Amino acid sequence: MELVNKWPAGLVEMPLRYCPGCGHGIVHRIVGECLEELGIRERTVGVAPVGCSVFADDYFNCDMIQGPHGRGPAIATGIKRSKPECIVFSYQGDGDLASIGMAETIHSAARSENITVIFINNAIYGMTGGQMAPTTLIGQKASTCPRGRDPKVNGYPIRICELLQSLEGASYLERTSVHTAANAIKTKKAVKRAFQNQIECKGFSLVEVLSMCPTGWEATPLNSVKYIADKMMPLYPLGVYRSPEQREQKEGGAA
Amino acid sequence: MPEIKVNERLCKGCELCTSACPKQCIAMSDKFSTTGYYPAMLAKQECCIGCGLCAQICPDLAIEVYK
Amino acid sequence: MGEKILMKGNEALAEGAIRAGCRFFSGYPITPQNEVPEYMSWRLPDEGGTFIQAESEVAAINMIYGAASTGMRCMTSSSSPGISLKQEGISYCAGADLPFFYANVVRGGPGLGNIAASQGDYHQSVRGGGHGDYRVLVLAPNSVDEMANFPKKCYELAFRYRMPSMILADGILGQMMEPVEFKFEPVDPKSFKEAGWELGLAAGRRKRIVRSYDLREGELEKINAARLKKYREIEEKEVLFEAKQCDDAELVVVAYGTSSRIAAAAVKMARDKGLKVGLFRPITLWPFPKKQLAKLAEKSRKFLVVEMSMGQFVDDVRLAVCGRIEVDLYARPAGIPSGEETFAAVEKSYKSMTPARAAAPAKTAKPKGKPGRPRKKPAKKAGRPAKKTRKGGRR
Amino acid sequence: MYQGIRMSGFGGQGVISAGILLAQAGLLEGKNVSWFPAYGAEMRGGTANCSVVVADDEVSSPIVSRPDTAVVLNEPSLAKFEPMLKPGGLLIVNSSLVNTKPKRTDIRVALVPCNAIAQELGTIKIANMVALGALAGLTGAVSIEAIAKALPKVFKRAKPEILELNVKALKKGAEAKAE
Repeated sequence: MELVNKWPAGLVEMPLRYCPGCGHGIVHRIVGECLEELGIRERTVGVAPVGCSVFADDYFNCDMIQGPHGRGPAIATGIKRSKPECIVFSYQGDGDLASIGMAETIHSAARSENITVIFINNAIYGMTGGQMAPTTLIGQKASTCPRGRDPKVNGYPIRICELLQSLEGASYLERTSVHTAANAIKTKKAVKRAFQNQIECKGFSLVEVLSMCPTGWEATPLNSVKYIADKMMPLYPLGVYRSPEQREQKEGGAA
Repeated sequence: MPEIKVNERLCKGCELCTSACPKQCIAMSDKFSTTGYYPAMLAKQECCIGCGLCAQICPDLAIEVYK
Repeated sequence: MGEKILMKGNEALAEGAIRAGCRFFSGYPITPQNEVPEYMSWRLPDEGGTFIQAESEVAAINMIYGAASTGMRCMTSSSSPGISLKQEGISYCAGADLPFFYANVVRGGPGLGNIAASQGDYHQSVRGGGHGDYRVLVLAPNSVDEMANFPKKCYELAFRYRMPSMILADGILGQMMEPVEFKFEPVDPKSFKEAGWELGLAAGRRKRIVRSYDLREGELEKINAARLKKYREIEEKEVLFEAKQCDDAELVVVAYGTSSRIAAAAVKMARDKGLKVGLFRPITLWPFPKKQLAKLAEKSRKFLVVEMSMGQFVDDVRLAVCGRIEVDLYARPAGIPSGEETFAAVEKSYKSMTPARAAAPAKTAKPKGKPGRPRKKPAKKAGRPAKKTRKGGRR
Repeated sequence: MYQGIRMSGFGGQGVISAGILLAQAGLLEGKNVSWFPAYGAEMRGGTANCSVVVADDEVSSPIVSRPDTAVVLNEPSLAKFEPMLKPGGLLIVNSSLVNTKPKRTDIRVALVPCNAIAQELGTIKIANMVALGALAGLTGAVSIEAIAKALPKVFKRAKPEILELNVKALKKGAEAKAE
């Protein structure tokens, strides 16, 4: 009998402080495994956001910096341009990346900054207590839209992959989910590819991960998993939105 | 025979592993752990095939898979 | 009115603002002030008002700049890092002489700090906060009841003087529950009259401009000079403070907000032990009760400032007394002192006082401390305990 | 009279709402009250606690760092709050879930099987009310009648039969004795 899933070297061995059933832990494990398997752990610098995953600076077993809300890609830019030999990733939630940090998100993609962005989309603000996020679904209740998101008052949800798709600078964009084991395995492939692209200097990579927030959704973890399948995935279809291959083809075709 | 071990110090009783197990051999304990949750446990050892899907979905890295 | 209800500080603040006529709120989530936007999100639509969760603090404050320019009673709230982001917009509002009201539910800092209570944003609040030469009216409540009743005062002052006003609270005042009594009838926004600067429907009148700049040579200084005159008037007329047992006090504890209620407990303990200690609590932090403190400095022998920061508030107290009296400091940067700890500080400060004026009245005592001479001398002669503690402290 | 109280348990055991109820009851009796939650970063799970002060005088700090009374509904809370108690203070322990015995000899201890009593009454959801009843009975900080009156003010949408069940739990808790 042999242990087949050792604690990933890319993750510090300590209990995670996230709520029961929260998707952050799954993505943390995936990133931690990728850092180990790609052999980049000792030259990686991670940027932790503001929000629940502010704790990421404790958890990832590499150099970490924690920055102001939404500014992750700008900080990552500064690190990457100063130390191009480092692998730099920014780990962000939906409030951080798609609300206050939207400008940094778009412009780092437009500059085709050679960084990797891990974007957790759970359609809610977790740490501050379940407020509406830019990705909150129409009709979804949140503590600042207690009657459900009404497009007349709160506008419409933002689809980040679709939005960034139009940017030439975005090299690799994929949306995945962690609501089932099979999807978690696919997410790992995507995250690995996003790091691989950076190793190969292919420019801006972003993986959007649909993730559960049972606390913010006021649901059990098992119902949260169902919520992703039934409600989130129709609005946020999984798949590759841009890839370096597509870009190379296009550029080749144009020339 | 393959088996899993649940680290009670890490498990928060979210039950996601029970839904991931293709053989339905994981159940929740009826006793509080020291951290205040009802942890998962391998209820039927003989049926575990060591597929590791429970560990793939576990948000707390609480499941060790032995094969 | 009348009935006392149990309310959380943040909710009392939001309800108080609505009752004072607020019909526009824009904000962005940050702990520990989240109950303010949450409360506004369901309560304001019921009153025909607007609630917007902005995409960032920068956007939220510029929504306020827009709403305020129409004469709307508007409000935003945040906590330390979020208020920092709003400073540019607040400076614009001050530069365009726009009235609005905001609240800072202060948390620990600098940087992301923590989400517990602190008074670390004192300097930022009372010195304007953003770039340029301006002031903001600052009220510092010390109870949930005041959180509920101060917004009305803030709006009155803001509109009277056409400038931003703020409530400087902290995580404790925001998160705690206490009995609240709204001491005013709800204000009907329909009763507000235009003052003549508001943007909007221009039919039948000349166009108006709201701006914070003037590039013509020498003109900006004139505008700022007029603003300075206004600030002087406010300093003359609008100071609010509370003084308890200060008349016979030899030591006066000076504190504001949450630390003032903890200081009050320490003062009570001191009085129970027969120590002549009083409490002075500024309610307006700008305008600061300089004159009142200066006057008090003539009667008492020593001040002790208690603050939940490194020693920011103490600067204003020392400026007010201009070296006329010794001002001790009990600083708890991002810490929350207990009544007992504060009393220990009071006792230490009391026992290290220079010889009693009662024995040697103030006037005869003065010549001893000639200018240029070290002030320590009188302390050396009689204040034995003081000598010990001071020496120990220096080393 | 001054009672500084710390109530603590797992998130979901109802210590936060029991604390609000206590403050509301104190207010109804014309006392000065405050309630303050420990608001951590994690939204769910782990240990939750709150401070309540019921006093004749004005409340200074709402954070009770040296409690007169501590109510501990789970094991981790005992480790945290037993050392903080004032000498002579009262420790109310939910003996259904807490197996460890308190160590201090300079305090009074009431071992109350809150979960077992609540279960007997119909649901363990009211274990917090059993504990609150014990607190009221042993300290006299507020009366059971005042808590009963506060119930509909705090649980605005609760059905009358649920409120009644809560009162039963309060009364049962009030029978607790301390050593």
